[in-house]
Amino acid sequence: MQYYTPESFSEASELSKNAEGIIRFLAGGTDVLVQLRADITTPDVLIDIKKIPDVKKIKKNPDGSWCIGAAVCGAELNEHEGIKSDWPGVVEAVDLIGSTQIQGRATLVGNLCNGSPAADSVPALMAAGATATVINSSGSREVSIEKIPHSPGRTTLGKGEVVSAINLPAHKPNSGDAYLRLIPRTEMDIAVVGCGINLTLEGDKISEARVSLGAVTPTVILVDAAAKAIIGKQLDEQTLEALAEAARKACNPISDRRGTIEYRTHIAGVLAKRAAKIAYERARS
Amino acid sequence: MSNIHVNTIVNGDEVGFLCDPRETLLDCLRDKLSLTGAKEGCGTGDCGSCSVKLDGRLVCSCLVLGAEAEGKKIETIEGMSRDEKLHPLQEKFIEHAALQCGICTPGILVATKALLEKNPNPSETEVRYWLAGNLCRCTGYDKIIRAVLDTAADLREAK
Amino acid sequence: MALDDQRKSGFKFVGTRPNRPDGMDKVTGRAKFGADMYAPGMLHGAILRSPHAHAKINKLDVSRAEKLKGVKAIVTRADFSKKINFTSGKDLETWNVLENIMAGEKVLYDGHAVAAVAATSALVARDAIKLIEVQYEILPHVTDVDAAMAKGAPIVREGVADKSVPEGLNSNVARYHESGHGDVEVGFKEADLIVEDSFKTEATHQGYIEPHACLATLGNDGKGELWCTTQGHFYFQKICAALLDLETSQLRVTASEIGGGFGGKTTVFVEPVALALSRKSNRPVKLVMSRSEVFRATGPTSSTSMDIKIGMKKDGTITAGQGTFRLQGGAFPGAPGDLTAMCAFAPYSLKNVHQIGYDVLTNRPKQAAYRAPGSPMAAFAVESVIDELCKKLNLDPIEVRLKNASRKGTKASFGPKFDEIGLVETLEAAKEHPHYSAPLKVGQGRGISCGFWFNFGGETAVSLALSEDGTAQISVGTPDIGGSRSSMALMAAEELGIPYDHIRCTIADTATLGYNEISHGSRVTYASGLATIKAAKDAINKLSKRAADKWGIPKEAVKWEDGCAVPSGPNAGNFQPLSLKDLTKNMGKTGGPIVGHFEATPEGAGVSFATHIVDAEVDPDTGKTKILRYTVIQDAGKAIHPSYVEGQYQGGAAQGIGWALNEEYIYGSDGRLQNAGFLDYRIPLASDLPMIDTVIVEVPNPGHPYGVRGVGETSICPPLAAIANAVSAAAGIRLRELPMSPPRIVAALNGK
Amino acid sequence: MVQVNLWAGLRRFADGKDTVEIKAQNVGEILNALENKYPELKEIIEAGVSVSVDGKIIASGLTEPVYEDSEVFLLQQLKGG
Repeated sequence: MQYYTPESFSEASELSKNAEGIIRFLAGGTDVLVQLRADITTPDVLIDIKKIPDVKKIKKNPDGSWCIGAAVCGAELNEHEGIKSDWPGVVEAVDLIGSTQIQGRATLVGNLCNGSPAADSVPALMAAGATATVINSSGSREVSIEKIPHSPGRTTLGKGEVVSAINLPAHKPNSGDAYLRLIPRTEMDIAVVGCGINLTLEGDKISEARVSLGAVTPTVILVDAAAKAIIGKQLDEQTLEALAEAARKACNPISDRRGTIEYRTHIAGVLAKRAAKIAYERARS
Repeated sequence: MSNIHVNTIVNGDEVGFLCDPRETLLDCLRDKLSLTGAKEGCGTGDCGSCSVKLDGRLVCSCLVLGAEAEGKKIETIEGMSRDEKLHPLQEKFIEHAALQCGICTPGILVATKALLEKNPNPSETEVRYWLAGNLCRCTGYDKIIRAVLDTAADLREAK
Repeated sequence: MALDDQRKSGFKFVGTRPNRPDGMDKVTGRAKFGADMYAPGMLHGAILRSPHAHAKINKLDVSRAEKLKGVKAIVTRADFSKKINFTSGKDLETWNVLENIMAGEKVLYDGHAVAAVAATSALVARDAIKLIEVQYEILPHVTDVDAAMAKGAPIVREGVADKSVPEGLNSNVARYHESGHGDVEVGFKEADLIVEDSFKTEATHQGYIEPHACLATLGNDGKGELWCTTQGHFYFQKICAALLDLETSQLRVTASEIGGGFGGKTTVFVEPVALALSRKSNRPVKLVMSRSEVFRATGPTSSTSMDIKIGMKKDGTITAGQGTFRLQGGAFPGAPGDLTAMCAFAPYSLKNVHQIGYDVLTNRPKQAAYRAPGSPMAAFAVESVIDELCKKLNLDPIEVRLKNASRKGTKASFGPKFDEIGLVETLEAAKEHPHYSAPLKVGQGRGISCGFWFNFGGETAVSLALSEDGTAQISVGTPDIGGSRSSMALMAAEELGIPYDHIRCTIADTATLGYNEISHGSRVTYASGLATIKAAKDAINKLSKRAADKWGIPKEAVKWEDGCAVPSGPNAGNFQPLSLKDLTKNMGKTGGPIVGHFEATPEGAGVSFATHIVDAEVDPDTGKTKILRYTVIQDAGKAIHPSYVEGQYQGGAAQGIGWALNEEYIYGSDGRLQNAGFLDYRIPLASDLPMIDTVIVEVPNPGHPYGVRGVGETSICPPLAAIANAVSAAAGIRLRELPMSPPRIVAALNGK
Repeated sequence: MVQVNLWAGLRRFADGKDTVEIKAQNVGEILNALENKYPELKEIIEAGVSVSVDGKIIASGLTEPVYEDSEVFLLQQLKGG
């Protein structure tokens, strides 16, 4: 294994473009190192991006949107009052990843690029309408989060492409987001199901909504039908049931050591309802 | 690839070592610097017994590469008491019988020290969630939580 | 019959809570555990393990691995004793251990060791095992106990069944146990209500945080040194010597600090392999398991399938109890089906009781002891049925248990009459405890359960040497898992009459003491404690002799009081008391060093009982259970160091909570373990648990000088049932399968 | 003579009896006598058994005394965790 510490993203991109074999970028390392130690994946080339300037920065743009550097760890997000108040659902989702120790390392970009269908922050980012800044040899572009996951453990990023930051849109008035996941214990588990919801109100009716689900399909997905089920409605019992129904319909899970098909499908509905209530309350306050 | 030369500061001392790029910080602390207080219980960041502070952040040293330590400041259990006197947490853990086998103890002490530095007045629930990544199989956590809360109260009073 | 000189009161040190002697080392990171030892020129080992549940090894080629730079030795089964043959009877177990640490012709489970490498670094060793080529011929496998007993099941190994197994069972049944008394059919006829039900529990792992680790040095002169994490280094010495054709006395084994065992470190896994690698490379070899190796290849518990039938009268009298307990113990005999059967009904005084236990082979790792092996599962099944009977007959669960409770003189379900026991006292304490009458909210439920364990004595040797300055050092041979050095020092202080701090207790290596049985069966505070007391008395005897000589009076005229030799009465003469220090100061000149000894096999461990109360809340939408409140009430006989007794109670309860709710071995249809890590093998976290309250009941054990009963194991017997009863009350359905994970609870609720 | 109680699973090796009368003064003599009287029990006893004498469970010791009126049970070998 070769270990590199490039000083710019273009250098990182060049390194990965020209490298042979298995290439991994190292940010927080909480997935890369686990896979290395467990002999699941031993990269031939490991590119540590943490020496690149500004990778640890959280920046608020003049329009109120946010840019989160690729190496910002969970604890740093959780300590950031501004982003927490704009996007509480996203920050809570990040905070759910692993322990205090993992929070000292794990990053949004890593969680996204690991390609796990059960990644906690990804449904929240998708619901929030976030984008990733992707850098390759021809420059940089913004890609919506829902375009990044490809299949379990794989992303749509090509060789020589590296994510430098995550961008969250400006917080709209009368809107709120939430993320919930189900795990058997209180902490430390991988989501059996995850659900992110972001909604905007006009009066007490929902005018805009984005609903996403994790761990119930091969990648995290945005569920348009679930959003439609609540748009134009108040969040009454009937609407919640319709939301749950739409969420369950979108499920195509597997049975494994973390949950059965029936259980995951059932829980998707339960979490969609609970997350919607939290997001709704946040939008009202 | 050949070994990487790493210079770092551990518990205030400048140290250097050579490591394979695949070796973790935990491997390096234990095998190259003879600091065996951090333990490998899982190697996957699930048990917390290798907890150390890296530039002020609590991390699992099994999920950090040795090479990443270049130019960093690392604090381990060996640096918790710098002179004859134990850290109040160490004293209280002994007094409360908050350890049985003791394998998780260094990690839990490093983690709880980090907690009290950040939050001098944690609730029982806050202590429990802060320590969710530090597995203990012997105690049922009861006496550990009591020792931490008791230390926190003493430290607040001393201020 | 109580020991003539049993002491019940007036303790000065016993019952206090001093700091443990190893505390400083353990809070500073200085304590040396299995993986913390290094030797000059040391190599690192790694073990290649089977990915298959059951397969024949057709070819094993290590030549490519041998050529890798830095590889110094490779061992396979051929490098172990050839004198150990597959046979029946008591020699079979040695063969089983050998076959388990290194496969012979077949691999029998996912994780079974096939070959091992020693190399100049851990990374090189791990790289090297990937270069070993193994050709497997895959065989049909079975991992479920009921499937393994069914007709046509794949047979794990022919010829394992011992004489106890009746005709007509397939070859996976290795042992059979049947016991009881009275006539259960008559008893069932007397019942007003009979409940009959079936239960299953999954295998759980002891889950000690420290993986198995050792550092071995062995030359071709047959002399060796082994440093390892173990519950019993004397047993490790004996078995390693046998597996490597060494003379036992030529191998010195030193026990490291042990990072948890719970029964799982009572047997060898990596130690003989490291010794074989060391002999072949002529260098010290360190071998440390990874966490996934611990899960795949070391001892989980048995999984079980159980049928229970209990009859009860309207007034709560149990008229008959019957149980069938099928335990799989992996690919080797040894599952404690017999102990499960014997413990099942032990808390109750029954006129009619009948129990059957099976020990069944499957393609899983060889089960190892785990805290009261077999008993928690039995309690889960039996106490669930009793709970159901109480509910249906509208009876208070504690009153019913009190009505039927075993007492002194009760004929136990496993045969003999009980001596002094404390079950009734734990039930009375439970009834009086504020927890039992605290109000519950909607969606919450309360469960109670009793539990029983035998406890154990075993070979024990202790020596207690006095120093010239009047201090004492105790050498014991039982590794300290939970603070036992502290208890030993307290008992010695009590006898000698010198302060606790003046005594140091050390776990001696195998060259220092006679054979000591493993630290298991909750035996340490009982047996090593008894041995420490007797060794101290032996030393006092010798001290008294020195005083008598000095005073010129017979030894019988000297008694030991408060740390001093004094004349036994006015007739003995008028002499100033001589303190221990006065007598040791010149001991070299008055007859030489003074050392007290005890070497024997104490028999009289004294069984123990517990009653647990637990409140649980179930989220009916998600099936998640929260433990709200937990109280452990257990008979300790006499608590030497109450903090560490409480620690055992709390630890056992916590492990029981994990077993009940989330811990399980999950096998795929390919026979591979799906959750070999702490991520998906879910042991309780700090955030999962409430404080665990404890009540120490003390009904002295007649077989110990101070009345000590072992406390380590009984605490894990009641939780599975107590939690199942609480969950059933909260959710309104009976849970019959462990763990009661959220998907299982939701499925049960949907099937309501 | 000492009355020795067998567990039910052993009856078929002892002519269907669940108690056996044996002349013995200690645990070892009981086990020897049982093996001599019922050779089929040998394998079971050799694999390891415990004995209870008047409610006291003797896990392994052969020298523990027994008396004419002692209550004696043969038990499966005990072990722990």
